[in-house]
Amino acid sequence: MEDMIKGNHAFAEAAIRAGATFYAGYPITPSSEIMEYLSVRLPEIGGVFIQAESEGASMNILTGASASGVRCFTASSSVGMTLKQEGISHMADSYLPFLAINVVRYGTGLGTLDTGQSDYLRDTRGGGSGDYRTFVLSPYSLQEAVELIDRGFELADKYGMGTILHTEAALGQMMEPCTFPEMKKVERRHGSIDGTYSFERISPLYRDRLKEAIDEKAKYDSIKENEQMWAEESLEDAEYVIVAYGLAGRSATGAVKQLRAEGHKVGLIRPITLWPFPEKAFAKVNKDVKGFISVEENATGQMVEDIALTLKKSDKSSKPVYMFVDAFGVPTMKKIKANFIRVKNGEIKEVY
Amino acid sequence: MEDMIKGNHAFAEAAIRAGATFYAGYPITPSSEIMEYLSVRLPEIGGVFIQAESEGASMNILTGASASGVRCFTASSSVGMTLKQEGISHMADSYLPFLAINVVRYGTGLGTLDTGQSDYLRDTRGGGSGDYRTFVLSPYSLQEAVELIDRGFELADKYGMGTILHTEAALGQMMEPCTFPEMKKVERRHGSIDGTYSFERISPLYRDRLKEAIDEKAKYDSIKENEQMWAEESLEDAEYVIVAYGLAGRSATGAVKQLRAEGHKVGLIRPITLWPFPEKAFAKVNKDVKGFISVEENATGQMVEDIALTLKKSDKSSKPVYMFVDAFGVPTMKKIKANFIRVKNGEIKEVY
Amino acid sequence: MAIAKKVPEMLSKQISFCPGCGHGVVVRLLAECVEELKMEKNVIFNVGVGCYSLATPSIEADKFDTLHGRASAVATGFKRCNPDTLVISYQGDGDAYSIGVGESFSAAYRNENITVITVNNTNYGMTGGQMSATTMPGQKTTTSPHGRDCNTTGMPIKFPEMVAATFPNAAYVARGSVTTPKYVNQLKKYILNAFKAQLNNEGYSLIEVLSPCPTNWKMTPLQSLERINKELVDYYPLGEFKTRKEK
Amino acid sequence: MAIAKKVPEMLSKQISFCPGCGHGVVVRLLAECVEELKMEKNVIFNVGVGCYSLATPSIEADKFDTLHGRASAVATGFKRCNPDTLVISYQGDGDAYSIGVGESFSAAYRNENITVITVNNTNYGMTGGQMSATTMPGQKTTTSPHGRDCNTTGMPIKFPEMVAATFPNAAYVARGSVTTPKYVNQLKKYILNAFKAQLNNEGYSLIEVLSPCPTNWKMTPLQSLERINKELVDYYPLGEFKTRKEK
Amino acid sequence: MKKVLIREERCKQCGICVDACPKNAISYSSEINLNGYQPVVIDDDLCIGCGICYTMCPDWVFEILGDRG
Amino acid sequence: MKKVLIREERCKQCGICVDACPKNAISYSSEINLNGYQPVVIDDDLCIGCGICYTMCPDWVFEILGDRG
Amino acid sequence: MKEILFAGLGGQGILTSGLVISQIAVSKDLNATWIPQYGAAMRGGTANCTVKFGNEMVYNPAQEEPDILLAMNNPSFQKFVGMVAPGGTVVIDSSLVTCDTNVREDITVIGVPSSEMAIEMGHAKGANIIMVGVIANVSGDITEEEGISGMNEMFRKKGKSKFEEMNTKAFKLGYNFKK
Amino acid sequence: MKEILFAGLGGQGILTSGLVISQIAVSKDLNATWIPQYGAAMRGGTANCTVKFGNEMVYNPAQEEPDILLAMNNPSFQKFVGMVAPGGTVVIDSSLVTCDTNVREDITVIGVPSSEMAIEMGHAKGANIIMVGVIANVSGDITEEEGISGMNEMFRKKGKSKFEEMNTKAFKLGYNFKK
Ligand SMILES: Cc1ncc(C[n+]2csc(CCOP(=O)(O)OP(=O)(O)O)c2C)c(N)n1
Ligand SMILES: Cc1ncc(C[n+]2csc(CCOP(=O)(O)OP(=O)(O)O)c2C)c(N)n1
Ligand code: SF4
Ligand code: SF4
Ligand code: SF4
Ligand code: SF4
Ligand code: SF4
Ligand code: SF4
Ligand SMILES: [Mg+2]
Ligand SMILES: [Mg+2]
Repeated sequence: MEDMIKGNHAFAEAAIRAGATFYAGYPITPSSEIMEYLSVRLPEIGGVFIQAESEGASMNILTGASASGVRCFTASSSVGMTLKQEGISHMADSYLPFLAINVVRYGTGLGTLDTGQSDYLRDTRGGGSGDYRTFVLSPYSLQEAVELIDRGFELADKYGMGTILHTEAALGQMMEPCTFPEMKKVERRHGSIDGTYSFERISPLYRDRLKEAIDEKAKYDSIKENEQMWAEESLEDAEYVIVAYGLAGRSATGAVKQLRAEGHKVGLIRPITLWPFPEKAFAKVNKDVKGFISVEENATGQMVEDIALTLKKSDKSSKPVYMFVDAFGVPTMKKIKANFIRVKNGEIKEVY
Repeated sequence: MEDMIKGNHAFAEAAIRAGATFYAGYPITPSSEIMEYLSVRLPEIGGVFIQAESEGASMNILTGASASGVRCFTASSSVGMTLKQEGISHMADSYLPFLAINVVRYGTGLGTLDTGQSDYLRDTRGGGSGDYRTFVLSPYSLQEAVELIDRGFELADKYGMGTILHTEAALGQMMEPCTFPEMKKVERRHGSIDGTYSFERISPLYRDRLKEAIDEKAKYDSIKENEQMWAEESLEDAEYVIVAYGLAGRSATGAVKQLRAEGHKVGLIRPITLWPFPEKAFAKVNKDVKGFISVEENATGQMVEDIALTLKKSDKSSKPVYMFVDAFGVPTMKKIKANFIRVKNGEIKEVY
Repeated sequence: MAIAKKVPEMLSKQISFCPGCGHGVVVRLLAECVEELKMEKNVIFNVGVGCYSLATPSIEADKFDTLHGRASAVATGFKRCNPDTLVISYQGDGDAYSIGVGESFSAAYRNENITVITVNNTNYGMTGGQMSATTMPGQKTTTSPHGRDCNTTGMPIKFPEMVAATFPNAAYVARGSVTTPKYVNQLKKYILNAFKAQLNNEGYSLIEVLSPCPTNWKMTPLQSLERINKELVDYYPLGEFKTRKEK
Repeated sequence: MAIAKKVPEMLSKQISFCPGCGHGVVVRLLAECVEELKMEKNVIFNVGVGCYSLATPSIEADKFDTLHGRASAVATGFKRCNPDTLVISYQGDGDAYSIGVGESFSAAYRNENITVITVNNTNYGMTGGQMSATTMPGQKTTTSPHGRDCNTTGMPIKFPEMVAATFPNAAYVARGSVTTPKYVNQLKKYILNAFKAQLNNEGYSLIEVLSPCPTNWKMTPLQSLERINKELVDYYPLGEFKTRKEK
Repeated sequence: MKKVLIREERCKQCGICVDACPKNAISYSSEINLNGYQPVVIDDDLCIGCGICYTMCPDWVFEILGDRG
Repeated sequence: MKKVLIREERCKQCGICVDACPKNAISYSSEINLNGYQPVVIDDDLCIGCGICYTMCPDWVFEILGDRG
Repeated sequence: MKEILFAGLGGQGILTSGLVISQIAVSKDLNATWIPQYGAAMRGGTANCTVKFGNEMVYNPAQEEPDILLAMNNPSFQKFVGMVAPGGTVVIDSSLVTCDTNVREDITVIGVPSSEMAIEMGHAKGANIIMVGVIANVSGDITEEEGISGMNEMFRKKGKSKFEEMNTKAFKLGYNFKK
Repeated sequence: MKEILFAGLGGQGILTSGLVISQIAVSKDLNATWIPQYGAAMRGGTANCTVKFGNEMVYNPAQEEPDILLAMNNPSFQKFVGMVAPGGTVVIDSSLVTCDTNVREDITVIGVPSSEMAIEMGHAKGANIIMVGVIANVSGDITEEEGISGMNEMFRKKGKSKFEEMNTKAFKLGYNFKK
């Protein structure tokens, strides 16, 4: 039997178990417990813990660690993640893997301390310059977070790019039991910078950008093809499909179960990879579906764009997409259900 | 008869003519001539010119100026704009108007010096945290840039939000003649901070975020309804519509003219507001249109998402969207035409 | 009967710091000095992010909440647009010396005609007492659980000393404390000096204040004051590092 | 016949700076010192963004191009992961003292065991000669067209002096020049000192180099050297500001 | 005679004034204020109106009566 | 006797070595190298192999023959 | 599934009460979540947390409609009593909750003078543990033994077993409190 | 619409040549654009710019298929000759372009020893202006008077009229150069 553990502590421990030995970060509510935990834990395993002067610096410190081939990570929250965008895009351009945990807090600019999902578009499209992408993984429970952190490191290494664990204040702050895997030992990545000049790094000034553009696109296409992850409920006969991720997805899972029990033909897609977006899940949905409902913890609706884009390129291009956004806070099952009924009754206009 | 003038100089002069009296920035190729010009010009008109220690600082200096009610602006390029995202989102959250000129250079991270359009998604969705938007205006000529800079300031003031003039290295560096309006005198905005405590600013800790979320969404919806700008060619009978902005849009304008002359039923939508995206232009397109072609200067296709989203919510949701991206550089008319022919011949698969 | 000592008008609302927190004294002193200089209607309180963010609702004067660490940059914008207004940049050790060290350093370097008040409570109060650039050697915080190890994290920073030594044109630099009546009165004089320097266009002024954070120090308010008087002032000497040139 | 003075092996390719640019000398000296210490296969050249970015293709050793201003942070990552490797952070005055001043300051503050070389050519060479934090009073640049006005932009920064005065544990701090044979030889000694300090785990070392930028100064190479010798060294004195403690 | 005004609702019972008062004139009330603290009370007989409590209180509880200076 | 090797293709005709040579042994060739510069030539009779040209040249043009030191 | 809301002043140990209940549930192999309040009020003031447990997975871990409310002061009672599920129970510290608690017909209010009881038993800081006992009983899902062993094991693992005896006593007091 | 590519070494004044041509076109009320090269080579090395002008708006201002190429050194000739439109013209500085220029049948190559001519006329830095004259003539759109007045006005506005006489002479030399 496992003990209750706080989300942020679980994230930190999961990264340690996944073989990460290097952390640099800067405190910010509601993610600070990650680094507080690591300030004890990393020295125990002989790893490196650096409290940097800022989020930006911590990302650049990570750049040196990742270029050295060391499994490394950072964590922050929304406005703090904004400051990491410069480093994230530079690491993307340098093909350097990393894991960054965004314990999202609701709001623009400084934001609030409330739980929310208002960084979806930024994290899936990238807040830095250029065409890069990172993996964006979103857990709905601590157990799933533990697994996704391991998976996130592996994906990052496999494709030479970054992974964002995109989670919410509420998951970072809540407690529930979870199981950790054994400690993994990870070697320094091959072909990394260690002073021995084992390979020649081409200067950014002389890289073949056209070839890289083509390669990047191909790589992203192959990731879209191969790395989608999601959970689903009752898609085969669904008249409506609710789409929600993270804790909204968890609440929606319960809502869908209850609605089914009440006789409603409703299904659920819970994206686990926000990028690549789980388009394949939508292909499994019953052709006669009447519509999709995006449930999000933000002000304007963000993931709804990916739902609409997915449908646009499928045989369901004419299916309406509805949206239920409630600014911040985990949407209650009650509200999700009520909203579903309103959609079903034609009381809500589609957004796409 | 007007003289040849360099794009960056024209942008700077246009801002001065529009009544801006405050600039803070940090040099970066290919935008530096803007601040070089202003280092001469602003003192001449009694304005303030600050070379800040960084792009981030310059955006925060602007925050103080805008909160003081002064018409203010900054300029940078891609990676430099990344560093302004923190300030941009904070100004958005503080309802502070500003103009930021992004002379886009191609690429991720540090990027290159090549001209490109790889910041579309970042600039239209915001690279900071939260649900905010800024106006994103993209000119295809220096004359249009001059006009959009004035318009950008006015829109920013009207809605209490930011405007990004999203242009390209090539437009900043090229020369062509253009006409400037007379100098405009702009008063300090009403209800600004000037030390007299003329109004009470509510602390971010005590704002009614739920109400604001609803208000913001309504404001954005009303902007989408009222402030779309675009140019178009021959949409009524078009079999295919090319969509391109900025210099790609300019090149496409020529390509479409030539294709028409060659007997092809092709139309053009050239978005001028990238946000709000000119959805209304698409409504004007012939119902029997066979497809849309997005022409962009980037690696993976970015605006294509907005085209697909626009179609998804229209009666053209089943119309295919094709894409022609060539990484960096202004796409030649020749290539645009060749690509159109390939689409027409069914040699290219749609992306949406 | 007249009132000899009166909480400034602009502070008519209660403040929500922890019991014994030093921020309350600093805010009051700033307001007192603004009042004495009759600048109540010509002042901008520009505030960084830290526990002092809780103070802005209680200050009835022009005020602005900046991003974390950026207050000195924002203050620059305010001052350049309002050259005759008293611009105060209120920050913490975390805000001013870590994430904002670039902005703090550069405002001093440009010799911006603003007054920066940095409340040094040797940790990040608001976020739960993490180590800051001023955390003392051996001090336990939530990110230096075994006590600060200066071999890997550096020695605590003395920013006022640095400014005084590095920026020849800076107008006024001092460090005060809120731990005894004498120190409080002395701090008030420092603040008045800094404000006068600014109003006289003499350039950048900076005052660091040693201030207790009983909550995160896990001490009673009185123990906190004692810690400052016994431990901190040795490392962070009080006094003026740069006095006004008579003008 | 033997070769008495030989361009280091790792610099086998031509370098593409402007004629007379001082960066070439600095890069060569670094490589010479690396070679003398036999660290060719145990060194990381970590390079900021400025004209020196043009040098990495010519350096045949482990190297990394960072973002503008972030080199000292990236170097921190390298050093912590490669504690026995010589980590050199090559930066310019723009890179290290303006956009990167937070990272530069904080690496010094943490006393990272790295060697930072800052090439001070009193402007932003790469982007066309804009004013930097080291531009001299009255110096004309593309953003100080009438000559630098220190009343609004501040006095040029003396970073090495600041580091020496502010960070008690810093291992070694000096300023050199490439303008005469004597200075070049002296600079080489400084670099060797810094490298030895790092290899001996003594902590942070910093060397600023006064270096000509004939192109943006709009001078001939010889005039540029003369400008440094006549004008700059008075303001930016050469020498060691912090010498190694004998260990 | 009253020399000091007290805004009880603001007191957080931090004890700083109690310690600082040169005349030991300050103690705690047995009442509890809205924030759950027992606010200070002053013994007017002991109090000399020196103002030290005003100077030291972080919660703007006191005002000192009398002429300025 | 040759005391100095020159990689002509690297010379950018900056003039620094010409000025620094204590023996005025350096002048420019009349040929133009690939970069469009007239590279340096050394008058072996004047040259004393002091290495100052090596020390000062920013473009890694010279190598000095002889034993180290 | 049970949803319990614990609310009170900062120093009253309310978050710990919730955690103990959730850990007891876990020790019974139930699913459980614990989630603290969010918001702007960081310094002092009120605190609350929501605990949910049951056989099924806990879907929404956040506060939805509490079956049981523990209110340790007046503001907490007033703020949250309206949210309690019809038929639910409100446990109040009757030494501290002095306002009118007769505000809803469809809920049961149980007054427990836990602060006084704690002082009486010589464990002044133990009011929150007394309340854990009360809640464990009221929830109907937890036997006295399960509660005590779950609680003690939790404190033991945290290296805080020195209060074990006191805690056990306090828990029992609460569990067996007769209204 | 005419597209002209000006290419040479950094110091040869190639960007100015292009600018003068574009300004002359503008002075004739034509539409014109001027755009310099981009890329990573910032220090020294080659430079080039593309000028387009005509009655219609200039759509793509960037290099597409030059009608005329001015090549002031070997690398410029070699790099760009293949891009010239069929039937187009290449003007070379025959004092500096020493490579084989007989590489395409469908274009005309005009050799002008502008560097030598410039030295001869005592205005060593005027080779680029001589070439402006040549291009103005070759383009077929610009009369000698239009060229001279457009050019001189441009320099005058920039406050650089002191070379007016020399420039005029150089322009004329180029305009009237007989192959
Ligand atoms: C970009 C960003 N990073 C981190 C934070 C989180 N944060 C808020 S306050 C603070 C520290 C404040 O410390 P200090 O300035 O010393 O103020 P104190 O609370 O100690 O008075 C931090 C890290 C933030 N708000 N924004
Ligand atoms: C974020 C960012 N801002 C601006 C730039 C543009 N930039 C490149 S190099 C440079 C200045 C370099 O100056 P310095 O470090 O002094 O090097 P120098 O070229 O003078 O040797 C600038 C501003 C950039 N690359 N990235
Ligand atoms: S946490 Fe510390 S600094 Fe913040 S209000 Fe409480 S005592 Fe003051
Ligand atoms: S611009 Fe200046 S610093 Fe850059 S390479 Fe040329 S001379 Fe050197
Ligand atoms: S005024 Fe002086 S004597 Fe009176 S209570 Fe206050 S501190 Fe004590
Ligand atoms: S100092 Fe103020 S808050 Fe503290 S006990 Fe005294 S009156 Fe109360
Ligand atoms: S070695 Fe000495 S003498 Fe010979 S050419 Fe070089 S500098 Fe002159
Ligand atoms: S110093 Fe070097 S580059 Fe300069 S002239 Fe002499 S050999 Fe040529
Ligand atoms: Mg602090
Ligand atoms: Mg420089």
